[in-house]
Amino acid sequence: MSPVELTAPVVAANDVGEAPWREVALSDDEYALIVDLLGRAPRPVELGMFGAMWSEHCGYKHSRPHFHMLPTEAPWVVQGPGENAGAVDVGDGLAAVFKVESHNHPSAVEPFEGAATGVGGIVRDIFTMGARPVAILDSLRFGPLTGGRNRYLFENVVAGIGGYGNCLGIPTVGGEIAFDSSYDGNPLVNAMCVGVVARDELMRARATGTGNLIILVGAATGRDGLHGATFASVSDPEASHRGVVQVGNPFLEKLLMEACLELLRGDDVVAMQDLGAAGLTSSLVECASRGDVGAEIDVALVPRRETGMNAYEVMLSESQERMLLVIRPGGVERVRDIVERWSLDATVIGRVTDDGLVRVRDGAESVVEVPAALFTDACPTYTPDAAEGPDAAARRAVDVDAMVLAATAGETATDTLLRLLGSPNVGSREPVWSRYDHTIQTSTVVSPGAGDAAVVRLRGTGRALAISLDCNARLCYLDPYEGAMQAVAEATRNVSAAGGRPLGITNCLNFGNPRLPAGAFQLREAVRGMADACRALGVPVVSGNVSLYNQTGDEAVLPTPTIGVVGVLEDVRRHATIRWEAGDTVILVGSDHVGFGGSEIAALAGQVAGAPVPIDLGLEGRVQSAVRSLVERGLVRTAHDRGLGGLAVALAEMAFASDAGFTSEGGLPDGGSTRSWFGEGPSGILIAVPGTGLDAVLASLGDGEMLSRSLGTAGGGRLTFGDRSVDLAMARDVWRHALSNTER
Amino acid sequence: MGSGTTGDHGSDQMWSVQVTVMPKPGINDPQGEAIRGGLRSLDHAGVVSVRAGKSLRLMVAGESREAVEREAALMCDRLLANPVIETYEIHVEPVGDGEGSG
Amino acid sequence: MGSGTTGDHGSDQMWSVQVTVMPKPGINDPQGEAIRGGLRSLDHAGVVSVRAGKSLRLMVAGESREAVEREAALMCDRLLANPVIETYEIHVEPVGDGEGSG
Amino acid sequence: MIAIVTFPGSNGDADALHAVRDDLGAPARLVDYRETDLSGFDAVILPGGFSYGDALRCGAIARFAPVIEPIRAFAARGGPVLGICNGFQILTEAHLLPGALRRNATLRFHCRWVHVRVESATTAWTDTVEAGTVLRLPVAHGDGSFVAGADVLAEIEANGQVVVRYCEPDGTVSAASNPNGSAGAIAGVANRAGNVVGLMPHPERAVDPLLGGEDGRMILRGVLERTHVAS
Ligand SMILES: Nc1ncnc2c1ncn2[C@@H]1O[C@H](COP(=O)(O)OP(=O)(O)O)[C@@H](O)[C@H]1O
Ligand SMILES: [Mg+2]
Repeated sequence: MSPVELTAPVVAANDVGEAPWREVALSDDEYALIVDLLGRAPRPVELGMFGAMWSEHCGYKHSRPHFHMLPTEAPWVVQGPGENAGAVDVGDGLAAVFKVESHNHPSAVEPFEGAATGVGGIVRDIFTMGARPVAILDSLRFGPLTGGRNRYLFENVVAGIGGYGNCLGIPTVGGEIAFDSSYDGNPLVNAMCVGVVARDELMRARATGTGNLIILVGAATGRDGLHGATFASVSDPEASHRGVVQVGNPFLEKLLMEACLELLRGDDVVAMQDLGAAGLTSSLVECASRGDVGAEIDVALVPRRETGMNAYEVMLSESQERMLLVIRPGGVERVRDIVERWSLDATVIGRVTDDGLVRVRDGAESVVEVPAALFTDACPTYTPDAAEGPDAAARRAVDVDAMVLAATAGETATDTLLRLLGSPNVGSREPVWSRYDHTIQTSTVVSPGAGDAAVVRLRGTGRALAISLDCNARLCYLDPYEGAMQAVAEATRNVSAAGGRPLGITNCLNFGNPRLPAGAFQLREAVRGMADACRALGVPVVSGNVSLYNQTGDEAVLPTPTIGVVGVLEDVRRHATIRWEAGDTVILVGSDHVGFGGSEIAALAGQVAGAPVPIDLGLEGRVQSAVRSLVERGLVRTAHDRGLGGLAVALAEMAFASDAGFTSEGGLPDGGSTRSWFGEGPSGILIAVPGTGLDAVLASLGDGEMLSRSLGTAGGGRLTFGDRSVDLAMARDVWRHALSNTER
Repeated sequence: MGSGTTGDHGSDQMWSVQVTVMPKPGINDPQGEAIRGGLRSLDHAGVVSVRAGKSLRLMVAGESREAVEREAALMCDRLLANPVIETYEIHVEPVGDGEGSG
Repeated sequence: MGSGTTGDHGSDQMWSVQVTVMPKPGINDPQGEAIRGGLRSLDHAGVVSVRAGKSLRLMVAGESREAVEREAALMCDRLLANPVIETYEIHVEPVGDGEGSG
Repeated sequence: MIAIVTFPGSNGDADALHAVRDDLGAPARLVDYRETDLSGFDAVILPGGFSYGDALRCGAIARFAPVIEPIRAFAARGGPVLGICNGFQILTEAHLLPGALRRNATLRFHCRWVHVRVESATTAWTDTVEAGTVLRLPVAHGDGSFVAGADVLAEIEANGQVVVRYCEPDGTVSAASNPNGSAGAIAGVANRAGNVVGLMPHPERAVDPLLGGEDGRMILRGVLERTHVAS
């Protein structure tokens, strides 16, 4: 059943009196389509289920039409998009299972619990596939820290992520943080989780086998987050927030995780699905429709935390820490024994049928009887007309060079550097990641702050995973196609710089209102850019998530396609960090083409403007493999990509991590101008090489006709750029307090 | 920032303010559930439910009980309680010679 | 594990038990100090001191107020309060028809 | 054979098992919190984690797990017991060790490497290390501020029950090197007999240079070598 293509949806009128479907954010046309497909009017619980399953969050109504562009295949892909998470083969018979997900709207309402339940949800997506979670990363975006509310959101989101992840005993090993006024009132909280499982033990969420039992395991059901999934689709989350805020219980999730992983070692479990947005509704429907079977449950059997809950509330409750299992009837006792040993309950609530229908009873009364496919495949999609915002071209045409040169006219290079190091978008992230347990599971080889990607060893093998989560949303704002390409390039570059070979990509599309032409344009162009970069760099997309309507009035957030990458290192010992040794020669490998379009220095000078330096994906691929090969062969142990703030900031970050300074020795095209030091641009990686290995490295780079330029020498107690220099310890102090000194 | 009603408290009476902040009814309360489980495993079978919250004891200078009660409510709305998931109760008693009972 | 006094609570009255656990005087209380700092930075200059502790609301079945008070004290001594660093207060009220005020 | 106890919510049990069994080669296995027979074991380790979700107080509920009384008896017989982080908190709640662990002075969870100075080389877990040795170990906790009444503190110091103290890399004790406001910069204490030790730093996370350091071996090796008998 192909999705029905509707024209433009009728925006839900505010008077819901005689149109109950508006209560669940369905448009009049969508309601008419449901009546047509059912051949009758939907009953109340059915309407609630349609409202949840046809929400933007679950139905991907405005994003699904673009997914065909994305490359999802490669010889090492074990599971592509369509399941709870994607999986890639990482050798030694193991698969890495991973995904990134957003919890933006709940975090705007209650930051601690919103972020905490975001971690809980993404971790469940991983162990529901039978994989042991080994790493969490988080990507966070807020309005400027000068605002009291933004500081409150920032502190509590970080506390929530740490509070949940630390309790689960899964190391939080990396991520990113960015600040921009477009995130005022619309923070972005994306959480990524990576797990590991034996390749042939990967569990799917496809209910099969008529008569198999449907079991609910974990927390009791309450009125948490009722309509959580739908409220993310209505443009103003505050106004429509009705549900009770979801409060997470990491202790219960730890028991649930261990119980599920133990259950999956036996063969009683046929399918497993976590309960996330839209709770029991979406997990029951997903299980049934993926397995082309039916499912019949009785909500009266569902254990409840509160009295007087009706069928509607039980089917749509978003209480956390619950799992749906499909098991063979003969396995009930074995399953119950394991679950109860972990102090949990397992309740049989129904069984698998073969008629493709989702049937829900409340005791004797039938309340739902709908073909599963109507909730999933029949969900309408929209491709409203897309057009770039009227001021986008003018924004790209702003003369940022003049703007920056004017702003830095009275400054020396080191004054400019100190200003950048003190900016919240550049300063040290230690105040954040030092609140996350990143040494639990004793496998973190490259910790947060130590390298461009986190490196986590695979115990019992000589291998390791390299993981990164990145996006420069400013470039996507100025040019969604170019920006999304560069987001994929930066995330894969970080993995390559650590010595890893990128295998798969997960992405979270955080965008504004897709019904507006500018929003529709940003979404389509970003997916197109992401697809082209994935294809050119040979890294398929294996999972992802979409969060739209991140908008207040007509100001949308910067279009933010966060890109998570998982790569593999054949030999964990052959990895690179950003630490150099005194005496090392520092070499820039790859492009030295930089500019101020969308740069941090331009933003500090006044606005996010100018055209980003365009990427040559061919060169990007060659630079990544050149540096990866040097690391794999043990010739290089230090590599750091040129990111926000340009070369000078990248060199300073390396110096801080090594407690050894840097002295420039010419080598820059225009003698060390503001542009060459602080300009930003893709496809540039700094490496540091001890004298003994220099010839072999230069020879290797020469063979690959790879542009490389020696910039200077590591060591000493100062950062010296041309004729200007600054004390290392003083500069590091400015950099260390960037996130806190805005606390007025 | 509105200034508190007790700007200058030279001559004011001292008050003991008991603020109790509890999770809203209906909101999941993992702490309370874990404590309930702990008590029942110690054979306190009569314990039907437990809700866990915060207890704050403040010493506040103020002109009158009403002024201090108003200020305490302002403090709860602004900082001490999270209105999204918590409710609060305030109990004010004079301190010093006129110390009320309880 | 000693057995609780309210084993069978079929016919028993339901009681609301308020347990307040506070840090012992003299023991450092970083949470109380942080809250005090926060309130003063919001211009609540009248706040002299803050102590932060736990508030536990239990629903307990029991024959009499005294029996429930005795059991609550036992629960505090064994679990709810750590005598090294905390003190506790208990307040018991009947629930249901005979609901006392306050 | 070493027993590593798993409470509901423990998350450092697997790490302790890998360190003791795989990295240090001593026989060890996980033991459920409902186990009541510890007769076959030479040492007991209570690992890190968030037993019972740290509800009420860290370790407050775990203290009543069935395995605690057998551990008390095992300790009374002089058996070596090591509580790491949450394990240390459980041992204080069970009154097998003096004092209590309260919220960090910064009110925040901290995960980083610290230095500690070995103060007592006579406990079962430090008798192969020289007093004054400085070890570099990772900490990861939110409730690690050691506190006790003035009398108890004085007693602990006088009896040499302070096992390790937070310090600078050169061994000097300073405010800056104290990550959580612990009284006397105390990072670990022992009972009077010296066979029961509690540590906030994680020795099991410091047994492999690939992961940042191996000073944790110096805490674990003493007991493990003595139990490394054919079993
Ligand atoms: N929200 C976060 N959670 C955990 N680690 C983070 C977070 N933000 C940044 N980090 C870590 O801090 C270090 C510096 O961050 P960033 O400046 O983004 O690095 P880079 O410049 O290499 O992209 C990196 O190791 C990154 O993984
Ligand atoms: Mg980054």
